[in-house]
Amino acid sequence: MEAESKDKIVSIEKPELIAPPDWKPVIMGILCNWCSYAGSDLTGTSRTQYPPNIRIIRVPCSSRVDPWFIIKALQTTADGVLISGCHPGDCHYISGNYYARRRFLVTKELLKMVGFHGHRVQFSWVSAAEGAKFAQVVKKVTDDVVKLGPLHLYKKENFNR
Amino acid sequence: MDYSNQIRDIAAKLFAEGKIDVFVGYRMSGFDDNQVPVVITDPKETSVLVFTEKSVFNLTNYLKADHTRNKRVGLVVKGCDSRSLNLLLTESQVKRDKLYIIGVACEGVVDDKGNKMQNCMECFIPDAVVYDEMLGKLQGKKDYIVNADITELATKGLVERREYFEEIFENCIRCNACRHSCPLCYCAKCCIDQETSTLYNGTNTSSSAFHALMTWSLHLAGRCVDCRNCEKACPSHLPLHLLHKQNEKVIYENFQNHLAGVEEGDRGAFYKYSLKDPDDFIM
Amino acid sequence: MKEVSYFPGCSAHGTSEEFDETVKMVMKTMDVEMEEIPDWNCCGATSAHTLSESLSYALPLRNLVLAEKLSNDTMTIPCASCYQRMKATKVHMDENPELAARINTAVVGEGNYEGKVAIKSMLQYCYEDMGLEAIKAKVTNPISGMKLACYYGCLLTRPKAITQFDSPEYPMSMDRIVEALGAKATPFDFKTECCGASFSISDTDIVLQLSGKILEMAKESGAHAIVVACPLCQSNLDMRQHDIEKKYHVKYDLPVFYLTQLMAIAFGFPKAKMMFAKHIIPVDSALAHIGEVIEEPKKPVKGKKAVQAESEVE
Amino acid sequence: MARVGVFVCFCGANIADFVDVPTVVEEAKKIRDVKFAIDYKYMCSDPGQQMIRDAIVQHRLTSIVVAACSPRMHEKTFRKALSDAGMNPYLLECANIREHSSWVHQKDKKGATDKAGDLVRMAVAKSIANEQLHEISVPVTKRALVIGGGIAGIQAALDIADARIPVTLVERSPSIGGRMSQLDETFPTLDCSQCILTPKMVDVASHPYIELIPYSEVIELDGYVGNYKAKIRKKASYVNFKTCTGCGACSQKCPVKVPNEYNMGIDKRKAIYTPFPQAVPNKPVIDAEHCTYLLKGKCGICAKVCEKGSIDYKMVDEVIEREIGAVVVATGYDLWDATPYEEYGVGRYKDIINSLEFERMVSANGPTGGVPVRPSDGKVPKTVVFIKCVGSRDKAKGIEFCSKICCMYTAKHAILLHHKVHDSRAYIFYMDIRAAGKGYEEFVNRAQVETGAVYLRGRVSKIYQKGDKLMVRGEDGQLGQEVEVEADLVVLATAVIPDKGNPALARLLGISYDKYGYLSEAHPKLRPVETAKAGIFLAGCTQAPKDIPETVAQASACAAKVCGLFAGDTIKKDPMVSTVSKEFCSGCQNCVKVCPYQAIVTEDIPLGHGAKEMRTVAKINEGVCQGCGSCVAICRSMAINLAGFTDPQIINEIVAI
Repeated sequence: MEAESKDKIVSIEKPELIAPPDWKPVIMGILCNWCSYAGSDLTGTSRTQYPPNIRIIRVPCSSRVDPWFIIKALQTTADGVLISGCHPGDCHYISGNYYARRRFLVTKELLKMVGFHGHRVQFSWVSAAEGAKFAQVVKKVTDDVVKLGPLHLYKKENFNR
Repeated sequence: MDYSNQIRDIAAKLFAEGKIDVFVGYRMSGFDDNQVPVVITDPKETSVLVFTEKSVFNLTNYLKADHTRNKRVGLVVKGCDSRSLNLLLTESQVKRDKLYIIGVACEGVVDDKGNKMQNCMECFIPDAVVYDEMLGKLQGKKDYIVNADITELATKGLVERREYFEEIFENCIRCNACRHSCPLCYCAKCCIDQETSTLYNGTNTSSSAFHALMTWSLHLAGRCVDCRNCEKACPSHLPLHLLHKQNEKVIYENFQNHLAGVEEGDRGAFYKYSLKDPDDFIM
Repeated sequence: MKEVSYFPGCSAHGTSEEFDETVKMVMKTMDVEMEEIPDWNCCGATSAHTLSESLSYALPLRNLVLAEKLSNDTMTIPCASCYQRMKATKVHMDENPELAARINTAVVGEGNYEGKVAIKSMLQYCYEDMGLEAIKAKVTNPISGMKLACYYGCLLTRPKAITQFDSPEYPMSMDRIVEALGAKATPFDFKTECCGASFSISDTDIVLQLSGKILEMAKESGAHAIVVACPLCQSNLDMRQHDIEKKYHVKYDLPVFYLTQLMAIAFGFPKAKMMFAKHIIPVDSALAHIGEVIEEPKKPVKGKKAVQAESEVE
Repeated sequence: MARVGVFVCFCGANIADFVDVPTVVEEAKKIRDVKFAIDYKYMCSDPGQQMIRDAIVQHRLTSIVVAACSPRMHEKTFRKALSDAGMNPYLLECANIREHSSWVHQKDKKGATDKAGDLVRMAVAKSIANEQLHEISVPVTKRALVIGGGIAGIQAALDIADARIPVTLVERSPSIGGRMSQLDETFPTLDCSQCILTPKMVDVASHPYIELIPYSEVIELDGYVGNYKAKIRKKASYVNFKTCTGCGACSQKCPVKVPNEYNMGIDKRKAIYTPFPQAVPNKPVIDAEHCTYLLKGKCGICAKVCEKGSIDYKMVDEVIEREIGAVVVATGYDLWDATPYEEYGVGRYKDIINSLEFERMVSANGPTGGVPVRPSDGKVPKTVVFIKCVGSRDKAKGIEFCSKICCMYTAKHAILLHHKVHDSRAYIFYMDIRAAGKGYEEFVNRAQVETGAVYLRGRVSKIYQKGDKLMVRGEDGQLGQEVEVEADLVVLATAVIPDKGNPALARLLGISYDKYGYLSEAHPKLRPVETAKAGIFLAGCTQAPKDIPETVAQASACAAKVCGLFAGDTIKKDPMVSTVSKEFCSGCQNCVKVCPYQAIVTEDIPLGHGAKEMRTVAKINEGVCQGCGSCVAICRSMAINLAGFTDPQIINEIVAI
């Protein structure tokens, strides 16, 4: 489905919903402290540029990410979620990312079934050395979400700030 | 499939031998030809016990209740029920030596209208996997079949699926009957009820239903045994099995054919991992 | 009674007729019914895969598809080169569905390849499916007294990923079979060295050099003769032996037998049926050793590890 | 009511050039709970920190947000500032507006400013849920356990003991000394290995702070940093060490001969034996697998000849316990079995040996009296071919990594060969010469020039026997030609692999190991001697192939780490650990299963207030917990929370913008 027409952006899941003209997507990025957060810092130190739509949250390990963080983010503020951790085998906490990987796959497939586009929730492994990769990943996720349009699914209209 | 007499005899015998304090089984509802679970503490009452293809409920749900907790319990389990029992055993919720389990080689149960239940038609473990005594002729394991509704949903478009589920979540009244009827929802205090969770916020909009049901189904992912107690309990008749069966399918296909509770000591798919787990969905 | 499909390959009807004949004798003795693939075609040999990858798979594939139409679950091939091409095609087809889809269309009309027939060289079939014990049981005329250097060549066990049989560097299956026949297999280091193969015609000098080395080492090992299971090995070692002797001023006089020829002899078939007349190097001197008693060398070659594990008491 | 202070940093031009800092401050002021917001050129500078300290007092702030660089940079600095102002340091949150905003959105000032504002909002929201945390103090048992008595273990034990910290040194074999005691001379100085090692071995035995437990193995390790409890199994030696004088009469008379491990099986030892003459302790043990008396009940000669009556056939294995604070693992290396190199005829030809066998032969105390001989006929070889990288750097047959020490010891072997057999010649097939190290390149040159060793760059493709010679056929890559060397003896520099017991030991210790079995360090560059488990350190070849000086350096580094750990009576630990709310815990014990550090145990608590019936709940040992949060995410009851990263904190961040 073509989400983006000439002058208006519509939500891919809810075509009747048209984005306001100044709409900018919000990506919630949850990064593990040891690999991906360090990698994102390296992106900064090497001044690699990427779109400014991502909001980064630091967690100790990708295994700290409870699936309902993803659900919560999609329901409240985010148009897309990116979760990033250490490459398999590199986990600072030995095996955390292996457990996380299982949860992520199931969560993503479940969200896809209930009507979210698969690009709304994306995952990556970014090591502390992969500053450039982090920039690419953010760019890809942002581009994807821009194409999908605003997310307006099960949004909580007046959640507690 | 009628094991009523055998079960009555076994229950009476267990009481007589002093092996159990409580027996959990089925009796006729009294209103119609449907059955309801019954918790028997008086040996004289064993005559009300029945077991036919109308014995639909998963009785392991009663193991978490106060009147059976820490008591010696006799109970009847079908294939699916025994799988949830397996999980309760590994999750230390019940002790094996306190249970006397009558396993049934289940031929499938029927709904109110007398039609065979969908989960029974797709059942792959009809025989009880954990038991002290077995009733009926063993049927053996069958091949895993992807749920027909899931297969059908997969053919639908994104917008269509969204509309379908939006309606489901809108119709949820957040009564939590699904949770109470689920044998594997035994938490001391459910996460949705905890103040810190910010899950519920006191509204029953589609938004909070979405959040609660999604979280619930993810807590049961890799553990749900498809007994459909939740669906039977749901006053809004929501097709809750869709969420569970979707997770089950993804887990079966990706994580070494894992099926909840089939093997002794199984904890569910999220509490172990394999180096060979799929990695291609991650950038 | 076992049944097996049989792909003779071109050489079995030409240069290595004696191989073909003796294979049939051996199979008969071992109670194996052979069913020749009807209307088989060339495997493509060395030439096809230098020209076109697709062709090199398509040619054997047709044979594989034809083989699947027979009811047997195994196909055996005497020629090492044919075996190699067939097995390589099978392995690649099974592992690479994309290739399978592409090549399958090339043999359209014959049916679709399903991958249900196992492919084994004659050596592998004798070793794995017949079994040493069964072979031993059929021996009526043991060829004891013969010392034989077993030569496998490049293709029977290599590359390991394709053949999935025996050791790629120091195989022992043929040695075990000739020992089951009563002969003695000599420790022969050059059992998988290249004989020069298809350079036989285009650059004979290379063949003389490489095959010469093999003959030299076989002689050194004390062998009376060489045993092979490949028509091209046989022709290079046998046919070029005089040239080699002339070039390097040596005398080897090492007949080159097919494994099945020796099996047939041990099974009691008359020599006259072995088509020994087709051999360039006369075989009689080697066969004359049958019945001799071999003196065991004083120090048997033994693995160092084996010695270490033992302890002794004074 | 929360009173948050926000401090936005210019970072000179680093932030200010690309983010409109005053706008960020204005945005911050609009947040409900923010009572104070200000910007400054360098927040991390002393005046900047003073601003924070002043504002805390002046505005009675309850939490602080510093919007500046990455928390990985200055979190500690600002925490200290909070601490100085009398505030709990963990009430600080950092908004990373430099690495995550100004530096990566240099062409989009509005986007960068918006993002910085959002990051501040998120940090403020999180800080509201921050709790006061306190560093965890863990008491320490000041005793170190060293596993392995090779040069690494010896050095670590001596260095720790010299700091007057008691050490328990556990060695699997009857004597300490390890691989180094098997070597003849060492590169690049060619000093005698025994001469430099044996004094250290004696020091270990006589050191008042070292408890040497030979012929024993660690079988269990419980506890956490500073408070480990180790179980050590002392194998039965059947010899009473207290009365034994080490006279050796028993070994002389023992009739059973067994291949001698110390000499790589080249000669035989007895069933009752000391591994080598300089062994420490110099007491014999009976090898129960081969002793006729222990196997069949007949013989008993050693007991008869022992004047002291020290032989005790009834001795059994004994398990002893030690309370320790830290562990140094130094289990050393082994050589790879080259059998997969079938084209070399490994296993078929006696005259193909590995480098340690050669080392024993040329060693003065070796089985051949220091002269290399051919195992097949005992003749002295004149032409010796050395093949390097057998197994190393070979994905197809061996292992991918470079074994590091082979280039050097092969050069040494060439020199030693020349010293022992003057009219010999060494041919060395190599892939590369890796001689990085002080005096190493010169040493290789010396081997080439002085001894006339022929270095051939290329792989050996085949070895075959011709007469009593081994024909080594390989490639001389520099000439682009095939070469054949007629060799008397072939020495394979087989790959260095870790001890095969490493995976089991790693599981027992709760540390990780790589696919080859090498134990994994915590960080390849910055924490090369620590493991991911606090209080367990690695020395020597158990971590990766190393030569002797590197091994000794790492062992001393381990000692420094152990001494540092034991410097105080307690160990300070980050308070970011998980805690269980018992009332919510349902006791499913999934957290016990997923915890990578075995930090979670179970405890029984009353079912209800005053109830007699008990239920089981999880309990986290905060000394062991490393704060990964795996247990938090898998806890369905939400009974576990991770300090510093609680659910309310993270949810607050998510919903803040």
